[in-house]
This record gives sequence, C-alpha cells and structure tokens, in this order.
Amino acid sequence: MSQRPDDRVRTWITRETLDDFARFEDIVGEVGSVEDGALLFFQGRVRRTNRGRQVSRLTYEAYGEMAEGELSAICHEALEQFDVGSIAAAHRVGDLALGEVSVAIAVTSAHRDDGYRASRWIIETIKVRLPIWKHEHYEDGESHWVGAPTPEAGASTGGSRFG
Amino acid sequence: MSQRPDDRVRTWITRETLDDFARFEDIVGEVGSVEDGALLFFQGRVRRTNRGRQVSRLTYEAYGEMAEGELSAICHEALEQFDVGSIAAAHRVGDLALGEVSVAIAVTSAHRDDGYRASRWIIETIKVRLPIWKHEHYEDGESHWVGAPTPEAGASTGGSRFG
Amino acid sequence: MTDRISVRTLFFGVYGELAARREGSAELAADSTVADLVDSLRGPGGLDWLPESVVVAVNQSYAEAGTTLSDGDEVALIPPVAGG
Amino acid sequence: MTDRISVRTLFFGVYGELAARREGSAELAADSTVADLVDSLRGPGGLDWLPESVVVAVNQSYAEAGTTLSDGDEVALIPPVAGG
Repeated sequence: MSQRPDDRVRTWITRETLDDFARFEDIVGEVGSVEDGALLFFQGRVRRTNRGRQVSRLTYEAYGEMAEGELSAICHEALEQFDVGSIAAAHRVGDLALGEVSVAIAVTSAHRDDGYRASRWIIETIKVRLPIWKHEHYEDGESHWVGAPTPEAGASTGGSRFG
Repeated sequence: MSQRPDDRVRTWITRETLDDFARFEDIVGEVGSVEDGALLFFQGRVRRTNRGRQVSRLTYEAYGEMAEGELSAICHEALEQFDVGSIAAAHRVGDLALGEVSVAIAVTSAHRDDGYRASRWIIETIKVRLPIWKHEHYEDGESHWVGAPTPEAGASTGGSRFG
Repeated sequence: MTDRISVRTLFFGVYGELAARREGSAELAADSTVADLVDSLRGPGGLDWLPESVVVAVNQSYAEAGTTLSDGDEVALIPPVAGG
Repeated sequence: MTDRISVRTLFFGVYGELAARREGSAELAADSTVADLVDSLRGPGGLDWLPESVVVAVNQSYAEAGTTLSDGDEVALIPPVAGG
C-alpha cells in the first residue's frame, strides 16, 4: 500500500512542550509502517552552558507562517533525497527553561543508514534555513540574540560586521 | 558535579518489550544532565521485508551473560571515544512480532555531532560484537539463522562456506 | 508617471531590536527590487546597520536581491537564523 | 603423565542446530589452546562443518586461537552474530 508523501510527513511550530517522547511515539505509529526497520529520534534541548556562558533561559522567536512552510518543505525535501518512510518534526517558540526540548525530529526508514543521514540532514538544514531566532538570557542578567553581533560591537561598528 | 562513568551508562538484555519510548525518557532523565543539548534515540524494529523475503516473526537467541557484558563494554568504550554525557542501551531476546523494537539506544551529549556519531558507532559495534543471533521465520513457513549458510548450502558444502 | 507600490516590512530577532520596530511599510517605485528596498531602508537616517547581503523573504519565501517586488508584498528582513 | 583438563562447550544459533546440541564438554591435554579444541571438535565423526576461523569466547570474552584453556573453562562457539 503506497502512501502519498503528505501522509508521511508531520511538522509543526508550537508554543506547547515537546518534552514528551510518547507524543512522537504516537505520531510514528500513525505515519510509520512495518517496512521501517529503523527509527531515529533527535531532540535538541536547552543546554546550561553555551559558548562558555551560563544560560538561564531562552526565548525563540519565529516568523510563524514562513517557519511552518519551511519546516514542511525541509522534511519533504528529505523524503525526496533519502530512502525514508516517514518524518515528524517540530520546533518550539516562546520561552524555554533549561533542559526543555526546543526541536524534535523522528525519522523512520527501512534501513538505519538512511535514517541517520536524513535525521542529520534535517537538523543541519533547520539550522540554516528555518526562520527562527534564539534570544539567550544568561545567569549574569545579560541577554543576546544568537548569531547577532554583541550589543557593544553593534554600537561601535558599521553594517560590515554582518559580512 | 562530575559523575562516575558507571552512573552514566545503563544497559540490559531483556525478554520484555522495548517498544515504549517513555521508559527511555525516564532513564535519560535519570542519567542525563542539563549540560546535554542533544538526545539521539535509535530503535531497531522487526521489518516485514528482509533480503526480499517476507518475515512473519523473529526469535533472538543470546549468550546471555556475555551479551550483558559486551553491551556494557561497548557503551563504556563509546563513553571513552566520544564526548557524550550518558548512554542507555537495551536488546531484546526471545520471540518478536513484526514492528516490535529489537534494540534501543539513547545517547545524550552536549553537542549533536558527538551524539550522532556515538549512536551510530554503538549500533554498528553491536552488530559485529554482541553475541546475539537472529532466527527469521518467513511467511512461507521456512526459517533461517541470519548470517548462517542456507540449509541447502549447508548440506552440500564443507566448512569453508563460512570462510 | 511611474506607478508607486507599497510593501509591508517585517523585522525579526535582532533586527527588530535594532530597528526598534517589528513591522513597517515602504513606498517604492514600481518594478523595484529587493535590493532597492534594502537600499532605501539603509538610506540617510535609516537602518544603516543593515548589511548589504541581508537575507530577505518575500511573501514567506527566501528571495534574491534581484527579485522584483509587487504592491502588497510582505518583505521580511531575516537576521542569521538560530533554530534547533 | 600429562594432566587432562575438561572444558564446557556451548553452541549458539545455527551451530546449536547443526551440532544438534546446545552444550557439551570436552577432555583435552593440559595446555591445549582454543585451536586444539576446535580441531578436536572438527575431528572424524565430529563437527566437520565448523570453520577453521570459528569465533570463540572463553569465559564470556572473545578469545584468540592461541589462547590456552584451563580446566573448567566455558568455551562458546560463536556463529556470525546478528543482533540489532
């Protein structure tokens, strides 16, 4: 029984927790098949230490509608590029505490090599394409948009600092 | 707070189901830490089609005590080789139906690259070292020990067929 | 005379902070491109910190500097993304 | 006279099926090696299908052909593993 690609991909951007494994287990049960011998489940979590600073919490801002579209597009591209059965992927927005799951990706595949490669490709592609921004708040009270110049550098240099 | 390596590895060989994501979620919660920004969870499942034959069910036989020791050794070696925080790994033995989980591996790490590499290394090493054998039963009523010569070949050739 | 078009502009992440606004609008000559819009935003008294190579999405898809804008387009200025 | 040793033998997977037994025991000369045991098992009327390069574990650790056996050792004949 063949399935249309849309039946094999589930993606969402959400303010609700992604911490729960079981939710992905349910989705994989719905979209996976007994032809899939491998499941790869990746979670990105809020880490206490980032680039040597102690993080207290994060805020993710998204370009909501575009992020929904890009995440779906990324997963459909993965379905084209890799021999995988089904994909479920979700990304949090809003305020996250330490240890909370920010991104979760489940991939089922007949063979494990395809699953590992597709899972890795999806998270790497999310990191370069998904229009989501991370505002890190630190133990020392400061905060910083990840990927942006530091406020001090921003005040003292011109546009070329982004180059 | 540093942990002894033994606190960071959980392994077991079991006749009980490994299908439940939540059990690994609990274990990761016990042995992981907020320094771990990535979790990689791999499941191997009984696939309907293997090498072109329709599988109806599997039986895994293990050299029980040695398998326990090897699985633990493999995970401790992974802890030495990769920058990972914690590892939980389990393998089923006995009779498994289609879709059931035969092996599950959870790895937490500060950074995702270490998690993907360690997870992959563990499953590949399990496949070459763990003393567990798979007896496949097919829809057509035949059965076969995976990796062994076919019964027909076994009857007609000498020992060199294993070479 | 040349027609004018109006586009909606969105500023995300650090751009929203630096621009002190999350959205705005811009009036442009018809047939203006993404690059024309960015130039006008960076102009005197404007967002001079916007990089030449700023990433832009038009109607929620990534767009090239040479993409021609149409009246009513939604144009988002995309700082370095940091999901995951 | 040379002392004799006795070892316990285990046959897993297809080896158990081909040998028609899951375990047994073998009497060997003292200082016999893993290779000596395999040779004796493969001998006339024995398990002639056992490959020269059969994988063996002694007391639950993989062992080399030259490993010397001791009285009471548990020696497992390991067919190609297929976990995962």
